[in-house]
Amino acid sequence: MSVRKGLSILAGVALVLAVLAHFNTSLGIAPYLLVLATSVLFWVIQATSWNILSGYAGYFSFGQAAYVGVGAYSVAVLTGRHDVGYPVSILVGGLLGALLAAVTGAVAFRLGALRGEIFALLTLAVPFILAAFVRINRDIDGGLGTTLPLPDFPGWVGDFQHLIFLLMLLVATLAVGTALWVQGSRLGRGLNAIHDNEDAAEALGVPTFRYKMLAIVLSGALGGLGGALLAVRNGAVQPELVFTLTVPLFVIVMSVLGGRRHWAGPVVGAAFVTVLQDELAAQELDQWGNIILGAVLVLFVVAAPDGLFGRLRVRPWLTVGVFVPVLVGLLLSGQYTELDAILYAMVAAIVAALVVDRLRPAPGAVSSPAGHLEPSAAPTEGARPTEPPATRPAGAAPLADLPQPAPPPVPPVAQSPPGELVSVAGVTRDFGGVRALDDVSLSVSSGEIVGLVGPNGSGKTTLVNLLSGAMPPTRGTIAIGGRTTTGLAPHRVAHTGVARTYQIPKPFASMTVRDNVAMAVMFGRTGASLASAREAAVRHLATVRLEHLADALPDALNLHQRQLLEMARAIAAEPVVLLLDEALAGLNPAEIDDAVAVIRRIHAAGISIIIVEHLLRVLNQLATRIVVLDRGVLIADGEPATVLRDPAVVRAYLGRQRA
Amino acid sequence: MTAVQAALSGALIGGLYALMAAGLSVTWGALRVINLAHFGLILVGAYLTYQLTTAWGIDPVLTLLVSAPVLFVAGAALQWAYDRLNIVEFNSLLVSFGLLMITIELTTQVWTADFRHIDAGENPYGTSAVHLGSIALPISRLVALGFAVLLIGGGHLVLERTFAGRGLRAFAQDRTVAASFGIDHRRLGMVVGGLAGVSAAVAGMVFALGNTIAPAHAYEWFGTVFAVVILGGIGNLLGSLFAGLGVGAFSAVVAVLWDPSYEPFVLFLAIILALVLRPKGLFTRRAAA
Amino acid sequence: MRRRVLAAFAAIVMVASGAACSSKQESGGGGATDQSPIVVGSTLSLTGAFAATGLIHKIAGEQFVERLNAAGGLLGRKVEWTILDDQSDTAKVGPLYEQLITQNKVDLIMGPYATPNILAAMAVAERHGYVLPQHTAVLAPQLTYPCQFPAWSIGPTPNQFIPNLLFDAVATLPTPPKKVAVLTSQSGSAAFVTDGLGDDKTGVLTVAKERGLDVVVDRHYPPTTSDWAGMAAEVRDAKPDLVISNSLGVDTVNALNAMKQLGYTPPLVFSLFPAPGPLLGLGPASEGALSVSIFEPNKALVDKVGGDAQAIVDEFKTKATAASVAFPVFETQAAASWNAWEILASGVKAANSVDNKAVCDALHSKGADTTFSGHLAFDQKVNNFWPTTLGIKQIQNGEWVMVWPQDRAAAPIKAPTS
Amino acid sequence: MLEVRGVDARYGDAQALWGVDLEVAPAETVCIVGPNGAGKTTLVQTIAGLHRAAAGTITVDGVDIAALPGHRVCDHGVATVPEGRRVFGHMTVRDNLLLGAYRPKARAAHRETEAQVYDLFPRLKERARQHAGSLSGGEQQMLALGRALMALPRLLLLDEPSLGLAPVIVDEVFDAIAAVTATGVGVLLVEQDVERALSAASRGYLLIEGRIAAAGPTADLRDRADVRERVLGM
Repeated sequence: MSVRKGLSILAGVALVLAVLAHFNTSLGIAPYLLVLATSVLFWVIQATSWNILSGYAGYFSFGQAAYVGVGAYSVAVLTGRHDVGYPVSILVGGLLGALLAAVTGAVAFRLGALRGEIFALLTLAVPFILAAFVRINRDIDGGLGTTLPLPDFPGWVGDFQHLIFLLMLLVATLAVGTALWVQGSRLGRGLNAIHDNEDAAEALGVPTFRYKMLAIVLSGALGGLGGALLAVRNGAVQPELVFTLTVPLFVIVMSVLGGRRHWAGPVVGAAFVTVLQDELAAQELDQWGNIILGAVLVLFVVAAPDGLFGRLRVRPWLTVGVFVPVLVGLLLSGQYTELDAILYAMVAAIVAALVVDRLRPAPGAVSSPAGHLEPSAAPTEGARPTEPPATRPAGAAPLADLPQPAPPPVPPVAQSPPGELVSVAGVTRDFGGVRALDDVSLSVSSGEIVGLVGPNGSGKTTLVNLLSGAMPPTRGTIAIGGRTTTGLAPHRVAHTGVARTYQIPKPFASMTVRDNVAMAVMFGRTGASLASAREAAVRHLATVRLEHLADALPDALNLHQRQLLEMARAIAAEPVVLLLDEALAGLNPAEIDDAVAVIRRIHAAGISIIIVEHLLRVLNQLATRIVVLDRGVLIADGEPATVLRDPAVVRAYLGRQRA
Repeated sequence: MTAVQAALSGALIGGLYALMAAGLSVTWGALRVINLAHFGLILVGAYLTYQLTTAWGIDPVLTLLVSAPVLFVAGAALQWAYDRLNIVEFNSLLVSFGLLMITIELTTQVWTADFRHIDAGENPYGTSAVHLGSIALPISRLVALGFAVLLIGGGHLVLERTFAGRGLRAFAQDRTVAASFGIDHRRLGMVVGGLAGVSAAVAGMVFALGNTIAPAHAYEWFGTVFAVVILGGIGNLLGSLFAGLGVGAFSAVVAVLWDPSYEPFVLFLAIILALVLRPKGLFTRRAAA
Repeated sequence: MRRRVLAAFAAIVMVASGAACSSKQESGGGGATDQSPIVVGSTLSLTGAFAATGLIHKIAGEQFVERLNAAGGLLGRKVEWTILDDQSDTAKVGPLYEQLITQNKVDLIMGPYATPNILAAMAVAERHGYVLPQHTAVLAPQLTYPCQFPAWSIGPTPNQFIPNLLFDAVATLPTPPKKVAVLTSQSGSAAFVTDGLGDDKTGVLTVAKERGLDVVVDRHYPPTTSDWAGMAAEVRDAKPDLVISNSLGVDTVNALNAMKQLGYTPPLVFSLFPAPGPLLGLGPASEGALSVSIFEPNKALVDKVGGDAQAIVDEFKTKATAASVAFPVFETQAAASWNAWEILASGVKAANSVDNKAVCDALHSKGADTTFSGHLAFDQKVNNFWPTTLGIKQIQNGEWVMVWPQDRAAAPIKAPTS
Repeated sequence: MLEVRGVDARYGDAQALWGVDLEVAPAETVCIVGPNGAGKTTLVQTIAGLHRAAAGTITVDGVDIAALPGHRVCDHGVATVPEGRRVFGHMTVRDNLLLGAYRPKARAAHRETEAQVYDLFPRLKERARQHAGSLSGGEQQMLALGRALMALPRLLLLDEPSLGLAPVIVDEVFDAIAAVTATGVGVLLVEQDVERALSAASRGYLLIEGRIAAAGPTADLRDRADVRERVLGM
């Protein structure tokens, strides 16, 4: 489904809801359903807002209350105290939410280390600070709270409840539409990649900082707008109302319960939790209400750890097939109110989906064998359920026995002028007190394959990290194709034509092999659309002969296949220079020969290569030059044969085994 | 002088923050479970102390003889359940939030939502103090610090010096390899969960010594305790002790020198600053990568 | 796949709405006859932070409804009370009142507990034109809805009234206090007594200065404060004659504890809105502490009120004890609850109808009769706040005793013992 | 000492090992070679108890350990040096070694064993108080070996000991393996550097698609056509 189609369906649904609400009296819809729907929409806004950053990009935030509070207090101060009109103050609420998010993001994302729980604590602190600020500042309300006047609105709207419903619906549609659009856009793909592996994403050319900033600002703006509407709905604002921990806790509960990787997850979660809570409150259960809510939460998270929506989506007909008859049945029985019926039907549908899921796991929902070593040694048979059997040579290891069709040539790269391609001048890199690289100078011309060798800890990987921009040198400069890359963000370095692989493969675990490669095409120098990137991806997969696994998830690949995937992803960025960091480690000789052939094909397409490798047999075959590092110092640079006879190299690196 | 008094009192109450944080920190660090239900255990610990003290006239500190075993079992049972159901990290946050809600409501059923307070007659620690010149060190806070040092220091020694401690640290880093050397993660996890329960019993007891108790308190502890856990470094016991003392003293001094209303403002700004400067926690040793 | 799900969603919406239409028509038929009960709806904080006091209002309200029905109900109809739990969450109050009015179709409503919740309920009441009797909102200037009726009047300008009341009371002591320490919770219902509200900056601080008192400590603390040692140390070192704790709940208890731990007991303490039980639990440390009250079940006061007062007070005690309320005494909170119910009942009787507009008008024109606060007349110019009956109470021999003003006191105010 | 008979292993529906038979005698180094994805690591994990065998028996000195959970297998004298070394980077070198002696029997003798390990790898003694994470790759491999030796194993499972190491270091590692074998320990070696593996071991097994395709003395294996084609790439 295209994003455009999704958006138009969303708009249609919103329109239907608006019409139903407008004519609720004549349609016989209880006014209270409107009230409840308004609550649901508020939580849909907040859960969706949270999900754009925390679900898509994986940056778990505890700070949702900050946006709600800023939005609500914008209305409280401007409308409640300074008689500014509601439309202006609501918009200001959204703007200030965005501004607050931008500041938070600028602090958090500038520092790469503020991830995971550290980011969560940072965001947890923000509402505390804002609440204290409101209480200190008597020009806001000093913590006393502010009451708001009843808004003026045209008569055709209906009564206040219609007004607030329509406003919430508008913002909720905006929020869900934004989430839907983001999910289908480059931004969404990028955020997904950040979620799976931020470093690899950046190295492939994803502007991670900009994307995270965009996500957090969208999240802040939507959260702020929702908070502003909360103030309008409640008619009064106090710090305890908005800057409370229950906001982030419930938002997290809703999004995670619903499912975080899809825009509809938070919508499902918000609707379910809000209706359930409301129903429990209406039953006059006192404490038992919260106990039931807690128990339902525990049960559903245990039963569907990756979110309810995922389970419902796998079996849409089962879901609808249970929901509708139960709903209709309960309503016709006359024993239940509409709300009871809706809730029980929702529960029935969820339980049905979960139970069926337990009995007969749906395809695509294979859980990885938890508690074991990563299944890199997973068998080649099975475990790739999405792959149609016909394309797999039965009973054969995928690589060794493949008939050898002429592999398609790597698309030629726009040849850079011959001459110096990579220039490293006087580069030093310190980690704390340890000098990992000491005044290294190196130059690579186009067309070369340079082997980088040295004992463990000699600085090879550090040099690769400096070349790819993953870290800046302490001193010295690096230039690619005559352009200085020192100080550029890694994705900018990638766009100058540098691609890399990782010693330990870092695939995007939630994407298929094809999409892993498509990411590199999308965010590479040419910046293709997803559709054309997927086509190109298949070509690159063919280069490394992984095309038969295009639909598999990386988890199902063995080590060799993962390393080939790394290479496919790297060449998909259409680099001029490719950095291979121990791309052959752990392969047996037959596989190494296969990988060497791949590397040669890549080189033949005009891509220069710097390869870190311990296997001298391979380097002897491949490299035009060998550079040796020892304890951060460049000790040899030249023809392979010459270098490997150098006594210093033999002493430091080769030992008794000669090439 | 007032500031010195405040800083000292604050640092002492930091012992309570550290006690509350220690159990949360160690289960998070070692077992990868963010156990919000820990706050519920602390609450139950406080109520058990209240109940035993007011009903039977037992010395509040001695109530640990009952509450510590009870909460050991509770903590171990929680860990058993998390492990059985394979619930880690953020899903554990949700599940334990559900359990926290249930715990809070159950304590409300038993003890009502009223504020409960151990009356002066039954609480010899409540209002007495050690006087050093014009500085007074309240006994209840000295108890807090004493238990914090004892429990956290002891825990630290166990982690550093014993085979079980090494086993736990190894398990925290790589459970598969640890298992291959004979570390039974189920049993060790339950022991750790149980000990976290014991720390909750102690924290609850200390809290009940010097404060009124109400079920809603469990939520109020979140901000400070999470700050202490993360500032100290997740899983770092000594770190949580120092972070607890630091947060206590720092907020008390801000309150006296400026105004109590600025305390959360300054404290949480300082926490953000600390995270920006030392994102791995203030008290984490710089381990070479 | 997505398309199918979206289609399913749309289908759900359509079916749900269709079903809603059909079922609605069945239930809409039964109109109210004269024999059907009058339903009053409200939320109370039965769980969460306000639950302790919420329970008191629940018991008092149920007791009132029981007595009312035993005496034949209202307009010859039984009265039913629907209580929903707002979980002490202000955000839930509004939607729950909307639910009561639009779904449960209650005839009348009663206010929830605590100022922020009452403000939230008032917004809904105003939208639907319902009469809102409320027991405990003290932020008088913000309660602007004309059909809101306070049951606990602390006057239209409590920020002026309370300091003056307090200072008048302590001025009668043999050695009136000269140095005061003021601790203020930054919450909606307490801070304005210290600092004033909006443009009116009158409060404890300004009144103290006018009267020539020396404010030696002035500290504001957030409602989330848990460590009182710093403030305690400051108060101790400033040696005030009177500590004014403009606080809620157990703040004063915690502050006094912290002072005690530093080896200090202030000579005289005033606590604005304490939770009644815990302060008594401090034993000798709280002897002589002052607070505000509209009613205490002191014998002198109960006798003065006369009528059913003693029976009401006793019955409440039995019910509250059974519900294991920590401090089962019919004092200010319960009396305010009783007042609120009597306001509602008076209005309905005077209007001879449950039409909210009529009830509101009747209350404006005729006022209400209450057991514990006498006849109330509501002045719309001051947000219906009636002349306050607020007094000062003091802990004497472990019991709260009304001590000021003299004409309503059960005993004279006592000087600090030290 | 080690006898594996008819072992199957599965990941969910997917079968990874099919009726594997092998044995290792004391003081013998046995290698397993085969293409990536053949199931070598699964086999090591199954023997180590980290993956449950779906069928078959695994006996160590006559005791069937196939059904034991991972943490009980080491009680029977089986120690593992996992692929990628996997030392505990945040613990000191000494703590890593002591962890190896976790099980009660090894714990009782940990002082003597520690001294023996330091004799074998003097560099570990120099670095005893350093964090393991700060060691070079070669040193980490020594540590992983030393850690396994602390468990007083009779059978040592080595998974890819040369992975990512400089040739000069690999020499040292294989010298150490030889020294360990000489003390009477049986070694089961999985190694991608097939030449090295075949020269270090006396016997070997060729594992292809989860089945033992060939077995015998390494000198014979080297000459087999399927070994040359499938793993040596000749």
